[in-house]
Amino acid sequence: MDAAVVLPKLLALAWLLPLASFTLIVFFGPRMGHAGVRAGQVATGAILIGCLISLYALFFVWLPYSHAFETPAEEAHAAAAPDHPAATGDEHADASHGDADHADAAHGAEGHAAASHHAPIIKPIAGDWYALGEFGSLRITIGYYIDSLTVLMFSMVTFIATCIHFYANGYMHDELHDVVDHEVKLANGHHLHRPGRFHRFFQYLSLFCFSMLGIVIAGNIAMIFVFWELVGICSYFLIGFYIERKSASNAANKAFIVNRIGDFGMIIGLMALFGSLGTFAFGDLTREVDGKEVTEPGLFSLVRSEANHHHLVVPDGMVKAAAADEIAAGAEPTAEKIAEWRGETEPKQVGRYAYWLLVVAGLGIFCGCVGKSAQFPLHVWLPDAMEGPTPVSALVHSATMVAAGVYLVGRFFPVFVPEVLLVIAITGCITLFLAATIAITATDIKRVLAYSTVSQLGYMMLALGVGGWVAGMFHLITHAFFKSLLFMCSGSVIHACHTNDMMKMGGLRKKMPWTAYTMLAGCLAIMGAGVPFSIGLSGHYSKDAILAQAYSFKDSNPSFGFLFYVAALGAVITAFYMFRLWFLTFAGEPRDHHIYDHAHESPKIMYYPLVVLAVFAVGVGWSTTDFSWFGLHHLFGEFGVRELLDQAQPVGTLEPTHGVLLENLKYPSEHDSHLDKYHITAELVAFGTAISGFLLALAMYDYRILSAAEVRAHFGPIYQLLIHKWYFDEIYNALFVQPTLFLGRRVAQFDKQVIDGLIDRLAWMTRGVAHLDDLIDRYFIDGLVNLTASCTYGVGIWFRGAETGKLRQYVMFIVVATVSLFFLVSLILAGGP
Amino acid sequence: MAEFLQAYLAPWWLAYVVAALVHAVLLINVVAVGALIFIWLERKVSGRIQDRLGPTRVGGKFGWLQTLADGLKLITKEDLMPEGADGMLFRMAPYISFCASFAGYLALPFADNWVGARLNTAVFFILAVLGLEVFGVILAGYASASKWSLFGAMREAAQVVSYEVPLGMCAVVPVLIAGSMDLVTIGQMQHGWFTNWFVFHDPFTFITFWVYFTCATASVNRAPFDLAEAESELVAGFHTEYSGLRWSIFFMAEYGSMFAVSGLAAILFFGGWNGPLPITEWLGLADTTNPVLSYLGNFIGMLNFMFKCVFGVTFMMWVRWTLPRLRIDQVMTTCLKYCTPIAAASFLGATLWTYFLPGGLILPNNAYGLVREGQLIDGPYPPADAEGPSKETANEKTAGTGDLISQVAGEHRGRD
Amino acid sequence: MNLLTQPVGVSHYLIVGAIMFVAGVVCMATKRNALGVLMGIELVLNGANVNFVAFGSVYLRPEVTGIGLDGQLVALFVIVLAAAEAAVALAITLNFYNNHSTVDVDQADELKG
Amino acid sequence: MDAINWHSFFFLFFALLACGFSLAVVMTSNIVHMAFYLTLALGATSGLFFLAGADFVGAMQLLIYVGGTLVLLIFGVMLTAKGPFISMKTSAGDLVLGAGVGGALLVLLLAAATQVDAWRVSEPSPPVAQVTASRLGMALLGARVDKLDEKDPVQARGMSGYLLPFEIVSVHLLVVLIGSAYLARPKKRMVGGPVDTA
Repeated sequence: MDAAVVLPKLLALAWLLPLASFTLIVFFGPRMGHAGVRAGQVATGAILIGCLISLYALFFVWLPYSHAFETPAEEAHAAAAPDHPAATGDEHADASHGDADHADAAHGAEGHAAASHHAPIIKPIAGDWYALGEFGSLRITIGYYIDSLTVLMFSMVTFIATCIHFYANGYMHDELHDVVDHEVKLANGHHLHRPGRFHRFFQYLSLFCFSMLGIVIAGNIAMIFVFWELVGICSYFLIGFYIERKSASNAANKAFIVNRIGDFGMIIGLMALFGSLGTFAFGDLTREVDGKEVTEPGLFSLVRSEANHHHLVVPDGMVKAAAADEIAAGAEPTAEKIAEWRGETEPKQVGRYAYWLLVVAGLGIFCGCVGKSAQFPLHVWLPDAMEGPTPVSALVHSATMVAAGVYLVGRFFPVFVPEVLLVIAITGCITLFLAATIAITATDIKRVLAYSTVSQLGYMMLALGVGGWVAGMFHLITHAFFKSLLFMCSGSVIHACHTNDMMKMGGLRKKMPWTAYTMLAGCLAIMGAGVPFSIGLSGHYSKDAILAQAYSFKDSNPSFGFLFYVAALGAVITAFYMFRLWFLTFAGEPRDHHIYDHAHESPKIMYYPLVVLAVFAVGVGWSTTDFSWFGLHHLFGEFGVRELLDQAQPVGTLEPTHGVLLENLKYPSEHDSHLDKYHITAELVAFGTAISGFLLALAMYDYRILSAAEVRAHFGPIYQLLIHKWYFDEIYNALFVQPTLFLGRRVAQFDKQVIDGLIDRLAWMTRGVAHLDDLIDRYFIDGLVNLTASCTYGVGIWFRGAETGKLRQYVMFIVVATVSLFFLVSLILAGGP
Repeated sequence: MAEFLQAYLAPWWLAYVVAALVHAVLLINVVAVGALIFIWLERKVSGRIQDRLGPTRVGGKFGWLQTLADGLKLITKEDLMPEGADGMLFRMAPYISFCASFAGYLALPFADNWVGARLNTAVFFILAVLGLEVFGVILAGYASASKWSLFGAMREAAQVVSYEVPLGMCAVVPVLIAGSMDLVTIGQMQHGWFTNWFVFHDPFTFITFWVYFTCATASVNRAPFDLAEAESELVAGFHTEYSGLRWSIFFMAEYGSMFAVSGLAAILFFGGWNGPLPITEWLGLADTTNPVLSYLGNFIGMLNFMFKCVFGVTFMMWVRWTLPRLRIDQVMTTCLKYCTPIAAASFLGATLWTYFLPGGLILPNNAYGLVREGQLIDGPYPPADAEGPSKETANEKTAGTGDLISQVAGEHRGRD
Repeated sequence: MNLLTQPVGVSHYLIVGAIMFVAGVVCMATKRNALGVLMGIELVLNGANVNFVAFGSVYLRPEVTGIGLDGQLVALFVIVLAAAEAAVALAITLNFYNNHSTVDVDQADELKG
Repeated sequence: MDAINWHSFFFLFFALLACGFSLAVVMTSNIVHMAFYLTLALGATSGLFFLAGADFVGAMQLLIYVGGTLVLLIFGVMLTAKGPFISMKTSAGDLVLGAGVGGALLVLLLAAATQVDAWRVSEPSPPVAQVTASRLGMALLGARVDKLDEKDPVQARGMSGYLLPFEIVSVHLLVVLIGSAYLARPKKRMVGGPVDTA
């Protein structure tokens, strides 16, 4: 089976199944069983089948040498095989472009030995399913761009979504009958009483899964944008699921509006790319035009063209866009001229502009990711979004939707110039620190996890920003598993206690052991627990990779060393607040006996998914190389999530680069971080930070050697700062919300007084005219009509006498009429010629 | 027969009249003597079922003259008529009932071609005529000027009209298999071993038979469907006000109808005059060229047929003395909710079965296999009626629909 | 003309049909009982049926000029539809009887002009 | 003496029965007697059908018309047969008017029936016994087996049978069944006394 044929079909199927489920539930939801209980099963079934298909698709890329993404011409260029001794650095060229005429093996002399032992970076499968329209050079299509990252994300999203669907079937069972919402008080003092919305929940979940998968599989930026917005609207629906609650509807609005800000930047970025490069597609598309096969280069090939050995070079289109003045003045944009323009990187020269254009595009796209992934300064919506039901938090706000931002940064990684990457790294760094500190003081169990999410997303951004593409993506995958696990565990706790406040819990371990120990696994995973240099939980590997990457970046750019230190500090805080959460919830003595007495383990349909996810949270980071002492890699080759991500590493991004605007900015190759000098340090640091955070939490919240209250009192101002979330909401309120409201009121006043007055005057005049019209209508036209009617009436009265209503008389009429008719006819016939 | 008589009787039309009279007398004897025997039989059967002996004295052994004695008693009774009665209708009613019941025998063959009048649409005719019996009952009920009688008559009317639907549907199934409504043809088709009987043709006919029998019981107004004369509720139902001879004529009509529907069942489902084994053939009596032999064969066939009818009537008696009477709503439910759908489904099933497996359940079944092919039956059966109008007619009669379909199909092919 | 010895023709049947038809019409025109009117209708339909069958009979007219089977088919349809008509008419009558406690058609003149 | 034509004989017999009872229906004012006479008239008509060679139609007449429709009618008569409705007298004026109009119609129809010479005497085609039932059945299913040898293509095109009317009638029957059940369903009692019938 040719993967290039099979994979698009498989993934399309998995992608469209949730849409089908959504459509079904939209139309038939309320009629599906009692109160729509079958809707849950339909949605779950759809996503389960999608998951199975995705996992099956994963097998096409699972085996590192399956040649899944290689074109058929690949055999001719077997030189690119990873065991090839001549590590001359042309692997990428060969492996990714099978075009024999063009393959220029002589080029690309500078290679890097580090890459040689890795799986080949192989060409993604790109193409179109369906063209929506063609407007000149603009083709809007539903296309795909599939590499191992896509398949991996598909598997991850569908798998977690499946677990969450099962879990939600149990969690949302309250919605199966009429609900009394105790958090909503109506004007008459009663609590809100409303019908259950079970089916609607699953309808949104299905649509959400469809949208998320759409982002993952999207083959062009138009599609990305469409599904990006779909994800946004789904998140709006789901956060505002309890729409009657003021807090929930506010949170939904907040999430939506904050995302809008990010998306505005994103549109700028996408348009900058499209406007200058003239294509939406990511990958190279081959299609038939007038009987000839034409290959149109996609975005990534334009930015990192083969001719430039996949280095990031400002593409021709951007140079032409930057040189608009020169072209308008009559300069012919020939190839030599463009090369000349591109070279001029002095201030106020064309090349400089062109480079800036690339920076703007990158920053714009990143802006969207900032919104969606809740990075500083747009992180404020995510904690509020915890108003949605917990399965939503688990799916939307931990594992998938916020991951979309990170995924997009990963997808556009080839387009980002070093300066943009630096911005990304710094943003990530700030975010991870801010969020982690806020998480220390939060007492709402879901908010702790929400801030933890923001913080971990910061880690991913940091990793990507310091050039660690694989590290960032790896953390994305592992984090998805343990964070959805943590959220679902917290949901289970909330389900049992009917409160979010950790201060009212405690000692629940005895009441709900399954939840407690699966959550412990999740905490250990996010902390990065493990034995250095041997084995650990999934977070151990991904976090180590990030720290190592940051450390190697620090080595190249000492002035940005703070990135590494903040990340390490963040690791301490992470471990601290996670175990604070766990100890407060599950350990110690119960603090609220009423709640404790009523607590109970969740039903099986809720904790079975927890166990499944716990297993993955522990093991998803493993690869066969981690068990080399066991010889597994001989048996199965080298594979694991990391190896799969290695396959998908964008072409050319492994080269060390440096900034153009900031000339001191140096980016090492990602493989450098595997060097022992960075790797060992990072691993030790990670272990040390995790342990210290854990011990601190142990001391404060389990053994109570340190009193939390004392610490709080001691650091009063800082505590205030943290408990108010660094005053972000207040600042935004003062800076943006209040001025907007003020402006709005002024405009309303203007509308009411000036415009309404004008309209009133007009209406008065119209009324006068209408009055006149009315007189004519009444006396002249009505008179005519009445005359006709009275004539008709008179005739009718006259004829009425014939209708006696007597059945027998009618029979007589008929007979007499028949006889006389015959008689007349025969007379005429007899008298006629 | 008329032709035979013509040779001896001077005015030729007298021959026809005499022949008709002979036929009529023969048939009326079946009804009248049959009623005598059946009333005696019913008494004996009910006695045995209720663990007593029944009549034992009159006429020596078994009390076999009991009915005759009863009849004599009835004749001598006073003929009463209520004051408010509608005289004409009151007098007409028993005769209408009896005529309807009796007219059915006109088309009922007692053996191969031993039939009063061989009709193309005999099945239909018998059902139609038997359905008319209800008129007598209704008119009797009305004319008696009695509430009980009227109630009984209303029940009868509702019941009979309803039960004619499934009854007709069941009767159509054998007609469909035979491709003819001529009872003689239908009987001839079941010639041979008992496996050729239509009741064993396929599972659906088997079901159909039971539905037919239930509906027939209901349509001749026998227990457990005898709502019209429910003595525990309506005194005696429609014949409350009748006495003497008129009353006995109603009874004759009832037993006549029982015999007629049993006979119809016997021909439609149980091979009519054909025994379970082709004994007449083995004895060489099936040879129609020899009048004496064929007469003997037909006589044996008639005995066969009579036995089946008597068995059917006895079966109805058995049912009567076993099952309690239904309520009127239960009667209607049985008809409309059970019998009709089952009959419809069986009809459909039998249609499909006949379409896919024309030979029936037990293959090979040469008899109608040949008919299906549209060929003239000249193997096992000589042309059915040697004295019929013409050979062509016989051909056409037995050919059935299959032949016509193939004709039409051929025509269409030709046109294309 | 001796009816007993001469063969009958279509006309004879038509006369019977005409008499039945007219009897039906008169019945409809004179009976006050709704069911009587209904019976008149049945008679009218039957009179028509006699005509159809007579025209279609091969015993009366040569097959070439006769209408053959069509006569019988139309008669069949008439019979079946008459049954349907009777059912509906009876339902209407019973309804009328339920609402007005009478079957006198002269009283059903609420729609008079 | 000429030989008796049996066909004519029986025709006369049934015709007299049919006409006589039809007239009896008109004459009598007792509704139950009317129903009874109607039964006999229709039964005699079925005899006419048998005589005319239409076996199947005759049997249909007996089964459906006499056995079904009339039973239904009588049923209706019984349901509504309260004292005053059994004999409803028609006013003499109406009777005279009806007789006059009916007489006129009769004269017209008789004139029409007897004026065509070709109809007066029978020219029977050579005796061909027919299985009318299967021919009718085929015609209802859309195949006219009696006209297979029609030479004239224009005529042959018209011989397409009666499948469509058959289907329409089937559907019609179903509709009637449902409709009459609906019409005659038991009514809910009106609140506030009986309906004003005045």
